[in-house]
Amino acid sequence: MSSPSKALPAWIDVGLIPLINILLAFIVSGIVIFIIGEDPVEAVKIIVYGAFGNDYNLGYTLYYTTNFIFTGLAVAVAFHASLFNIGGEGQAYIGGLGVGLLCLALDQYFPFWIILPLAIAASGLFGAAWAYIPAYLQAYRGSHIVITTIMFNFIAFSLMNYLLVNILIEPGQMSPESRDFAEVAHIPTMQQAAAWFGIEMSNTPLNMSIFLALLSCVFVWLFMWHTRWGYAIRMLGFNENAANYSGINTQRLIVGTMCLSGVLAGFVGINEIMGVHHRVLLDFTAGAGFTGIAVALMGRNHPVGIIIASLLFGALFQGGAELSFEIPTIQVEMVKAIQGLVILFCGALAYMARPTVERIFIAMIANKAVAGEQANG
Amino acid sequence: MGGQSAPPPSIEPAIELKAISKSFGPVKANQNVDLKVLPGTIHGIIGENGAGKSTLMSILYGFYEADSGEILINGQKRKIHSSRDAISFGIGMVHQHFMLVETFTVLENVMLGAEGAPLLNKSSQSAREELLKLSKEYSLAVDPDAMTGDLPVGLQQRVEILKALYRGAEILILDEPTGVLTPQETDQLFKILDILRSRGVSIILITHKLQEIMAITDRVSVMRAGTMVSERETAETNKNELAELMVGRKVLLEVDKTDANPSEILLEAKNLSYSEDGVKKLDDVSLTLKAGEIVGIAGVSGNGQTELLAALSGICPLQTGSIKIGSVKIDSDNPKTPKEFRDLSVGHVPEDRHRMGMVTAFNAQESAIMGFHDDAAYNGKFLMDNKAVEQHCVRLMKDYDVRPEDPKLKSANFSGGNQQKLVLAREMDRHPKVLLVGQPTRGVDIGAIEYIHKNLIAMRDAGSAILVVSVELEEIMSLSDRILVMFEGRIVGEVDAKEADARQLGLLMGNAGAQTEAASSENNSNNIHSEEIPA
Amino acid sequence: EDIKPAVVFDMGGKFDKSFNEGVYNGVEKFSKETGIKYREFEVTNPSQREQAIRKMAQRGADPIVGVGFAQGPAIEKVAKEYPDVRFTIIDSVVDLPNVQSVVFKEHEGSFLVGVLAAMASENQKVGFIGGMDIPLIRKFACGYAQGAKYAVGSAEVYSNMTGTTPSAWNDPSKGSELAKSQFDKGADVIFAAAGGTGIGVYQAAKDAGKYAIGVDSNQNHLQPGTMLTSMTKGVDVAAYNAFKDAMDGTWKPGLHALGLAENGVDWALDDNNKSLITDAMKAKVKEARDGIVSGSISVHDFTSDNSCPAL
Amino acid sequence: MYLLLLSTLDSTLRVSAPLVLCAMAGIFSERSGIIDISLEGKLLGSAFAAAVVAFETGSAFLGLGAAIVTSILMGLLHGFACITHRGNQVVSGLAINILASGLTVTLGGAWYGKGGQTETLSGDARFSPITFPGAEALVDVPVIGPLYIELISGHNLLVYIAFLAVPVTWWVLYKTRFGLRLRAVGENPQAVDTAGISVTFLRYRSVIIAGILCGIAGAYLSTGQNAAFGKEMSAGQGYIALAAMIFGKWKPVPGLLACMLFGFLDAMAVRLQGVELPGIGEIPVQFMQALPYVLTVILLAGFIGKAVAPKAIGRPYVKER
Ligand SMILES: Nc1ncnc2c1ncn2[C@@H]1O[C@H](COP(=O)(O)OP(=O)(O)OP(=O)(O)O)[C@@H](O)[C@H]1O
Ligand SMILES: Nc1ncnc2c1ncn2[C@@H]1O[C@H](COP(=O)(O)OP(=O)(O)OP(=O)(O)O)[C@@H](O)[C@H]1O
Ligand SMILES: [Mg+2]
Ligand SMILES: [Mg+2]
Repeated sequence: MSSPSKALPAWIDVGLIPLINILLAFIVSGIVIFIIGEDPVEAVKIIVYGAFGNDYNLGYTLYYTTNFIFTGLAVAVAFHASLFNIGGEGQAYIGGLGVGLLCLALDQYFPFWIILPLAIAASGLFGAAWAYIPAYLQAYRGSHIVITTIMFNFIAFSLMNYLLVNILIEPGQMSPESRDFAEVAHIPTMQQAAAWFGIEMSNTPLNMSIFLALLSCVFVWLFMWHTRWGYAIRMLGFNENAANYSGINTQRLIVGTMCLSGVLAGFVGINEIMGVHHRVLLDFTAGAGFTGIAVALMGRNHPVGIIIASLLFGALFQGGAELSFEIPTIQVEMVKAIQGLVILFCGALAYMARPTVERIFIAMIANKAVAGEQANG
Repeated sequence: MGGQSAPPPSIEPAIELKAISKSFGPVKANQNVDLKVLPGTIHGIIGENGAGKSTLMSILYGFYEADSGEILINGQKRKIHSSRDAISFGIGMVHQHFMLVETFTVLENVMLGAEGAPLLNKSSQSAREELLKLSKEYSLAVDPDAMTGDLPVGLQQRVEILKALYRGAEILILDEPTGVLTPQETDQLFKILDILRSRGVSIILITHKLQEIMAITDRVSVMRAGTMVSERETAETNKNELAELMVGRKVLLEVDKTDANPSEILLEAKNLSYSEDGVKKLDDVSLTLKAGEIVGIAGVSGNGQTELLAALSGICPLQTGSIKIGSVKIDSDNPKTPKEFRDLSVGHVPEDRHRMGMVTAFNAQESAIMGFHDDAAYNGKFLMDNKAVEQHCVRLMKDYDVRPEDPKLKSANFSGGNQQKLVLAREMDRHPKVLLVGQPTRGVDIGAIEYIHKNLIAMRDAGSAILVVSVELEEIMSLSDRILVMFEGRIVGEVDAKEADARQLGLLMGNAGAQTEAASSENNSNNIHSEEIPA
Repeated sequence: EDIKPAVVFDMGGKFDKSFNEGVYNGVEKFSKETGIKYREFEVTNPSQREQAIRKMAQRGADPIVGVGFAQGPAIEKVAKEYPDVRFTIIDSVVDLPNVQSVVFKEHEGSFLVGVLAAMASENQKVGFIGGMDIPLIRKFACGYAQGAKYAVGSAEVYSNMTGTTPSAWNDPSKGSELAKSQFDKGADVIFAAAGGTGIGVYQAAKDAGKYAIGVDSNQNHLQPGTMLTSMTKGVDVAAYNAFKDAMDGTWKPGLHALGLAENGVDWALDDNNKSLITDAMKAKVKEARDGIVSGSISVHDFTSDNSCPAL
Repeated sequence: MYLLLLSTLDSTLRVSAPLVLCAMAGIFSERSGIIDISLEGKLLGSAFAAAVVAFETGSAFLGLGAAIVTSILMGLLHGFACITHRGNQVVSGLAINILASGLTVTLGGAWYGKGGQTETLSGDARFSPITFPGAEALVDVPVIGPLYIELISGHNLLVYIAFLAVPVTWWVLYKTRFGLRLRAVGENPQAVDTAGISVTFLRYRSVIIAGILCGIAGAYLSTGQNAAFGKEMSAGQGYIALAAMIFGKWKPVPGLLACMLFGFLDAMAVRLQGVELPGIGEIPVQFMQALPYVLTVILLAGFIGKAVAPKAIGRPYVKER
């Protein structure tokens, strides 16, 4: 063991170091909480219990997780083609519009099993449509996708605002919201689904959409690493010249990849509109599209990583809400700051602890070796 | 040149490396390497790809830090933590992969890090003067205001040398400097090195070309697998001995081939022209490739070879002219994609393996199916058959001696020679009717060169038409049956390989009499146009 | 009676310079007076509304005040699950036996400040700046325009909306630009119903030496001297009363529509603006008020038919 | 009509001033290879610091100083994560934005009890408009008079600093040694390293400069354009500045023009709200609000060529490959 090995055992890299990072984040947050005169240990307990403590809390955590998986996958897919899709928010918003329009149009006439696949298609299609224009402009006109997707987020908000206030609003209503969908256009909640199997569960927004999210993960994994299209996307992302050389139509691929990204973001609409709210409303995305960027990057653009990162963010959202509920002096903004710290330590400073851990690890191994030699000698 | 008698050993070495070791993770790139370079001499270092030459030089230049060992400069023990330290000790280095900012002008690149004053105005003025002076002194003409990225590699390398000269280096390290140069340029570089040597500059030269070692160095060290295996006085050794020391076995230095017997025409290009941003890159190029022959394209890099390969492989769409492959005619009205070219049995080994030939972030098996990833052999209905891909890659690695034989290893982690073999394997394994090969052996050690040449000839003998583009005149001459010379996008001459000699080709490449430097600078269309040179 | 009151603020938070803040002021006042602590929660995304309200109910809170029209559906759902808990919803109507719905006739209050604006205007041009184009804000705008035209027949009313994203309610810079653009068109009194964005409007008025009108609570103190008045909406009183009545046992479910007659909406007069309000203005606004209360002036409510004849 | 144009342009200057500062900040950071999504957070954080210090000390200049220091510290945090620890630059930027948005309101709430809103500034605690000499005299001169009074004169100091930042940025970038190295390190850090220059130190200096510029922009928001800090008052301007910077191809002057274009479209959209078009009638307000974004997309697609980012952007510099 003379050479300092750069390769640490996997359990350290994917287990111990992230754990240290979370711990660091909580220590710093704890200091802040301590300063305002609350008990940091108590606060952490509340966050953890609030996120995972019982089926009710877990339900909310997983409900957020569902959204983040969708948007995280959306960002990741685009990233593999080295496209930075900041437009997840707008695509999710418009995806929800698609679901809403479809449900409003069909919920009087068709049963659930017809509406559901159509709604999934609608959410994807609308999300893809919203990604299509920036993608087209990037591929054929060289417009930078970061700008166009930022712009399309704003345009999505304006469009939705217009439609809700002027067209979709239920007459005589104060809220700019559509009418409620009929029961047939509701995705069963996890509570209902569990009841089919005789399991009792709390009522939370968690619904069957989470399976769509998990399916999407499997799909993205298969697609990116086990199909020729995914192969082409990754090649395009790594090296555009090589993609050209390989006979890939890069322009079409850019458009295709962004559309797939839009489809995934659009699925947020399924979870939110058909799964939870059962009507079209303002701001239902609540920043999930932006959170997806952090989720994708922290999950290293891999579905497994994205599931883990989504769970972390879901837990932060839910546990954070519980924290501000249980300890009134900790306001939502304080929770937000804690979320920022966790992202900082677990995401941006993810490699900070590594050299130290590495040193300790190597020293330990060296000690063992010395000890072994002494024992032998 | 060369052969300058070495100073007596009592003189303090300009550089002395003692027991240098450096590991990258499990890889021991350098192990207890010793090296002495006497002042005012040129010291050659040779070794296979991955032997550790660049690593050693990077340590000397402060780019990496050695795990252990000592560096003495002019007898003084020195710690070199960064390139800054190295520069302050008078060391200059021309890196194997150029350290140039492509969006900068030549002047800016030369100045970078040696600007003098905080404001550019003054310093760029004096730098410009200094640069012009240096250019004159060493006949290294280059336009200080040219955008570096637009320059052909040969000129980019001049910039690298000028950078080192500008800093007044006392010790100059050149890592494979001649890989991209024409014989004329190489001669010129060696003239410069000669002048520098006579001024007392100590030079370390890394190269894979043994004739260069023989031509210019005073001493030569041989590295193998991270260690220094032997050292020779250049005058007292020969190419064959060096090759053997390097590879550890006998190497055939000459290409061994029979006469070609070309048969039917497989590819015919007529009047190809191509311009980009108003600059004519290809100018009315016509050529034919016949089954069973190797056609070589000689020329200073940047004279349209890249575009020719791109046009013949479908990467850049045809603007004017046509290509006929078998019975299929391709022109701007009937364009074909690179994929369709491949389907017409055209294989293509690009000039730059990192830019185009492979994806360094892919593992070997992924790089091994580039361009063929749509093939039914690797795909199910939806999913890719990764097992089949892996088996394919393993077979390629076996058949073409790619080492290490690990299909999961990242492409970037193969040495240049093995990367090249992998790309060649991918393209040759399909037995294309037409094979386009750009720079088949750039940066590749002699063992691998031997292997690659053997395979190309075997393919020719099996009835393929092969087009080889290389800046390596020797390679072109020994490999080809017919040689075309390109200059400024045109084919300016055709020579039978058996009758070709380096001087004559060199003249053609520089467009008969026109100075090479003039030739490589853009837009000098009032040169003498010699369409046909009498043999 | 021992009560465990709770309040759930909506997105925008309890310091939104708008109705959430009004509710906050009301419940704070209650808490100070009685020493009774209340539970609170600020929702940050739509699905938390139901979660928070239910959680309050689970923890035995009673009464529970929900703020804003967006909480209507959530209250409706949870109120059914907890029929013994008393709920008060502000700005929306939920028809359940354990829900008290408090709505305001914002158009009436806006009418009065419209009257004042038109009379204070030298150019007979007045402006309105809303946060987002939603029915509630249009209701403000429409009442305001009617008031302005009632006072000065030839008055022109400019109306602008800030944006369509959530930041439309927190964008003072944009508010200030909108105000300046209306000043450029000749407006010299601007009524802002735009949450935190309004702060920028008031500042711009101050900087330009023009008048601005506050909203929801009495904001006259923010820029004394250039705040012409504020259109107060008694959310603070409503929230206060919800708690107080529950404590006293006088809490009643059902619809409470608070207009001028009920003192639910009004215009603010205090030391900060008394020098700006002339007697003629006072008289005219009193006339309008009396007319509305008596029914002789009917102020069109935008939300009744989603249209505004005056704008 | 002329006056309307003037007022639109006037508004353009005010609106684009913080964008320009942030865009120049972005240029410094990104030309050195560090993606700077944290413009938004720095803007917000420094606006808060400026408002607090200006209120407590009564001096706008001390507020400005505090804003700059705060913003630099945030930049250093970004640098610590991305340069020293090779963290993901986008994640770090997002984290800083979220942190800023949470901390400003938390601290503001703790100190002033108004949920992040700070006390209103007046007098010297605020940067007030500067009237240029001769403005009075030109009042009656047609065309030039209004132009001078409305457009040129009468802005606060920070607006002038913002527009001065552009030539200064240009000068630093293209006319100084530091600028040369900075541009080089964003393209090819290895070349810089082998030229004997520290990549790390160079990048740190760039994020510090970005911090200074963002700090000025933040101070402008809370002590110039407005007279207090309000929660989330940056309202996405950092992202718009980022877009403008890319629009301007990471170059100062095109960046300036892009910011002014945004500002102009915004000012125009504000003035077009509620305008009736003959034949069509009143355009929905949402359409007008989306107009700047729609036009930007159209302009981008129609006239602006491909923007090529600095080559090494987003990639932490690792010597040993
Ligand atoms: N950055 C690096 N990271 C990890 N390993 C490296 C790195 N650079 C070099 N190595 C290891 O060091 C060995 C020596 O590499 P080096 O680049 O010095 O070879 P070389 O002799 O210059 O080869 P070539 O002739 O191809 O230029 C390699 O075989 C490799 O295993
Ligand atoms: N990240 C890495 N990890 C391990 N080994 C590496 C790594 N990068 C490079 N190497 C090794 O370094 C050696 C030299 O690599 P390098 O890319 O310099 O080859 P090269 O022959 O110089 O290539 P070329 O000249 O064609 O660019 C190779 O043997 C390769 O296996
Ligand atoms: Mg090398
Ligand atoms: Mg090499």
